[in-house]
Amino acid sequence: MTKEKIRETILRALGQIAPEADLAQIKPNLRFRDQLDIDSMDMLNFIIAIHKELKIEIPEADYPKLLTLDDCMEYLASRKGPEAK
Amino acid sequence: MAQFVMPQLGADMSAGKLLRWRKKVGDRVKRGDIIADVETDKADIEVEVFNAGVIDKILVQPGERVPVGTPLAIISEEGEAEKASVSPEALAGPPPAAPPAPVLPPVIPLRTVRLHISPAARKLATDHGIDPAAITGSGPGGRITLEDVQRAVQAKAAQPAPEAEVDRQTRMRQAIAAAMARSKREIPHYYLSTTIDMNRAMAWIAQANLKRSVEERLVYGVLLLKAVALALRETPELNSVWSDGKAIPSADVHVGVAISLRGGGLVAPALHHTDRQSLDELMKNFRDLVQRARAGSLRSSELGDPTITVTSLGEQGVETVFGIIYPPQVALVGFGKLVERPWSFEGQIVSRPVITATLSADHRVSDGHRGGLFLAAIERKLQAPDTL
Amino acid sequence: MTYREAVRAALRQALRSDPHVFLMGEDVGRYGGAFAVSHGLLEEFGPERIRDTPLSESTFVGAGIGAALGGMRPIVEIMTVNFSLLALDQIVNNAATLRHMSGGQFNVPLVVRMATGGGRQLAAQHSHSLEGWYAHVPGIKVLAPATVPDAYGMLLAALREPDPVFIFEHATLYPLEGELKEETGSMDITRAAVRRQGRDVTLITYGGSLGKTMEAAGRLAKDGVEAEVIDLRTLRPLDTPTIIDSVARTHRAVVVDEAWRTGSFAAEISAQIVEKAFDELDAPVMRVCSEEVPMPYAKHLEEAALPQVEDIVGAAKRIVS
Amino acid sequence: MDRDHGLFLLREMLRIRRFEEKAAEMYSLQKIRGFLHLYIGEEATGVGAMQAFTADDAVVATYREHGHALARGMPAGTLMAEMFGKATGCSHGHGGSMHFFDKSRRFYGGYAIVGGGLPIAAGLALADKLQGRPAITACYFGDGAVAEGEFHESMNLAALWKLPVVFLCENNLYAMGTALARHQAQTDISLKAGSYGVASSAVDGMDVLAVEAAARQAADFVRGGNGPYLLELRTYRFRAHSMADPDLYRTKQEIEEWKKRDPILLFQAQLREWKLLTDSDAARIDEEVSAEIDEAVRFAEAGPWEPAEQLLDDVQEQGHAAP
Repeated sequence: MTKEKIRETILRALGQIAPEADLAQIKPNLRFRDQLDIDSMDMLNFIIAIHKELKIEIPEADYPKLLTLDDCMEYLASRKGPEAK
Repeated sequence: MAQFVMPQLGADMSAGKLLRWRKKVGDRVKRGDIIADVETDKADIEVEVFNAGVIDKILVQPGERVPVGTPLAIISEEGEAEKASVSPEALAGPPPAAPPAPVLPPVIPLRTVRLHISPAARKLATDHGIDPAAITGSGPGGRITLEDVQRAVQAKAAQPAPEAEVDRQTRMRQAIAAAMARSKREIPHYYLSTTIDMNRAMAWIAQANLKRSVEERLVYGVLLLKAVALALRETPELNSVWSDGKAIPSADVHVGVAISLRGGGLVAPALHHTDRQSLDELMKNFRDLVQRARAGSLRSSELGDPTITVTSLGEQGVETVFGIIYPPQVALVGFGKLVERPWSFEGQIVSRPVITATLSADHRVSDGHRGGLFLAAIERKLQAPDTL
Repeated sequence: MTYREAVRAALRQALRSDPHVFLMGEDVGRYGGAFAVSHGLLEEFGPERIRDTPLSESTFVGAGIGAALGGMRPIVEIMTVNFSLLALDQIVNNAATLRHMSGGQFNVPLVVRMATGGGRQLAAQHSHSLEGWYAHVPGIKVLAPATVPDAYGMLLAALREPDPVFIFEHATLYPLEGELKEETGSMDITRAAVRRQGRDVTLITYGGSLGKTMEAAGRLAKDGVEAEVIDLRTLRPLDTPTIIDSVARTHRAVVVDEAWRTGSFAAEISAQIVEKAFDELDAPVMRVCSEEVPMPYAKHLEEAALPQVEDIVGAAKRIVS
Repeated sequence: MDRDHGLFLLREMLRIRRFEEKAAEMYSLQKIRGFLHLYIGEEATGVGAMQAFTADDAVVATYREHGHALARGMPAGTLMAEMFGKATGCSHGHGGSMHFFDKSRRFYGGYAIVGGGLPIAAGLALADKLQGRPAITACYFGDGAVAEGEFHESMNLAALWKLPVVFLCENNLYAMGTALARHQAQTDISLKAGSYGVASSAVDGMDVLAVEAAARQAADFVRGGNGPYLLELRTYRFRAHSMADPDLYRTKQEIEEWKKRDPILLFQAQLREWKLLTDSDAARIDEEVSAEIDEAVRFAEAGPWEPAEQLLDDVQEQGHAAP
């Protein structure tokens, strides 16, 4: 899976929980919560969406690794393994 | 060949019971002969035959009750061959339909809260896109009258025409303003607060979530909701609606959950029968409710009938909430941020996750003593998370 | 001219212009009518056309039906509405049904007049207002003229109807004075009349309660409440559009009816408003009716039982905020 | 005795008998619904009395009026169609068995409230009298009606105003299931007329010639301007009151006794005795009558239903009626 694919997946999931947000403006190193006015329930829905799209289990302990776009990319790339270049 | 059918013997007869045959197979009958006795709801009646011939076949035996029109016997006409080619069924046509099984009416749950508004006022408000809940009624018993809505229409007209989105937000702001102003004007609030050790609850949830897939995992918020719902059973007066000068206890517990909307504003839709849902159901419904609230697709019943409201502002970092009751409810529970604090436990100072729960309650309906018992019950429930 | 004289003038007019018209009833001839309505008619038209009947309400109403079937134009007077109950079989089972039951072959051009209502200390067998019962029955028309011109013109109109018409004359109206213009003739009996215009509340009434209702409207005006007053005139067929039009403007309605409240014609009006103008209502429809008691004799008790001006004012004020 | 008239009377009675038998059959098959009251046994009263009235006279009947309607000349087909509920029925299917009407024959209808037709007959007679017409009114009713106030009121009013009505009381001895002696202290109905100043007599209602003669006498009296006349026709119904009646209130033996005086059999025997009826006459009449009744059923069967959209059309005159 390419980095681009992962990025698309993340943005699509964000779009579902915050449909009014301008995703092009998202800064990769800032927390979603601070940019998009989302709360823990939204975050939960975001993680569930990622889980469904990429078919990976995300343990609760790993939730803190999914707070920014950069963190997400890194975490998911590691989880999806060698395909990600 | 002719059929002899169960005759209609009165305007209200739908079926009859054959009591006895006066004739047997092979007997010759003529028009007007009494052929059988039939019992109706009213009486036993001798029935006559309208065809001449020989009784070929008897289709219904004494003691049987059959609908009017059912063939009882076949009579072959004089000289007719005995071996009739037409079956009795073909002659009879389709049998009369059996009476339908009784259908039980669906059970329709009662709505516990209803806006007091005249039909004309409701229509005018709808025509002008005004939320009637945001209007204070001046009529008898607080009924919103046409005049009240006309005033609201004028007030709205006086404002510059806003963009659609701004309009929605303005309306919501107005609704919140009206409800909160009314609450502060009419309801004598009292406030209680307690800090709850969440150690066991959080440990239980972490354990429980280990076995759960992503979609099934619980958040501690549902434990708080369930604890509140169960505690209400012990102090039902807090689960009431104020109407016409008195509190009317609600039969069901529908906890309203305050949900802030992106871009501002607030709704508090109900999680129906909160006390009767399992944690898993509650989690699923809670998540669904938040999503739908933010998508603007709530059902009117969810908005109309909460019996108490729970608000949690912990995400914003506050520790204690002093809430305003949403009329006609009589209580509101607030939760602050889950924080690590030094805690005395069995004589030791330890670090524990704790949360501050507050109660805002209507003093017309309950007193501080009962409110205190209610908060204590919430705490007790949270210390036994496996029983929630 | 009085209401009584207006009815008499209409009878005289009808008897003069149509040889098929005749009047029959108890004491309509030599006595001159229990309420003196037919006074003098026997002398002018003779006993064949002004017929005193035995006290056989069922049979002289039935004979009226038969005579109507046979080509005559009978007017039957029943002394009071309470007595008309003896003729209910003929009215409900025959007069109202014959056109339909015969597949449209026969019609019954019959006019029946009777006195109705209380207020004269005649107690529990002469004072009730049962016209609402008659208005329940399809196949007949029910009129309740409340003014001198209506007493005249509605009777003449009734005599042009091909089907049975029942006219209820509130007995307190007979001495009522009013003006009958020279040109008054047969008039429209399908429309209610707006007797006073107003914007705050609609008062709906008919017959003997019109006077009280007008007085109540006057008092309300002094307190700044502008009431519209509708005189129904005809209970069946009911002019619903006039009622609905008014309620759509005032958003409030009070029905004033001297009959008992339960199962009353006032209930029918109220239901019509709720069915057809629900979204126009800004307050519940109120009813001012008689108390649920047989009419008492003593004056103060009878007054307490009947709707009074204060009751109408009170009901209107309760719903006008 | 004129042969043609004799055969006519026989045929008229037989028409009623066969019509009623067919009606019972159609009822058992649910082609006819509601109430059905049969006239079998009483044919001589309907047919005999009707001979005294002209086409200009008016007729008022009861809910057991099939015989009156047939004797008045109403076509059997329109009567059967009425009971089938068809638009081609004599009352467009609005009335059914109990409410036959025919304006063209001055047949003012079957009335199903016992005694309800008497005041109307008085009114019809009053209308004829006031308009100076020579017509009179025939008013059929049963022994049950004698207990109603309207009987007494109407006797009085008709006598008081000298109204041209022949009151024809078909006394079949039972008001539904209540025997005459169980509801009347004075069981001689013709005697009641005396107290109202109404002329009266009674006649054997199983003898069609006697009924005809008595009715002609009564009608002549009334036509003479002498006021009303009450003729009591003593008869018996062979069938139960209605199709739902188990006939518990009278004995089989009583019914069998009366059946020996079947008006049709009695009259046939008399005609044969007078050599006015041959076997071939009897067979021919029976055949013709049966064919007429079969044709009536075909007519009823073929008739259309009145469209339900016309439900309210005959409540009041259109244009005058508001809903």
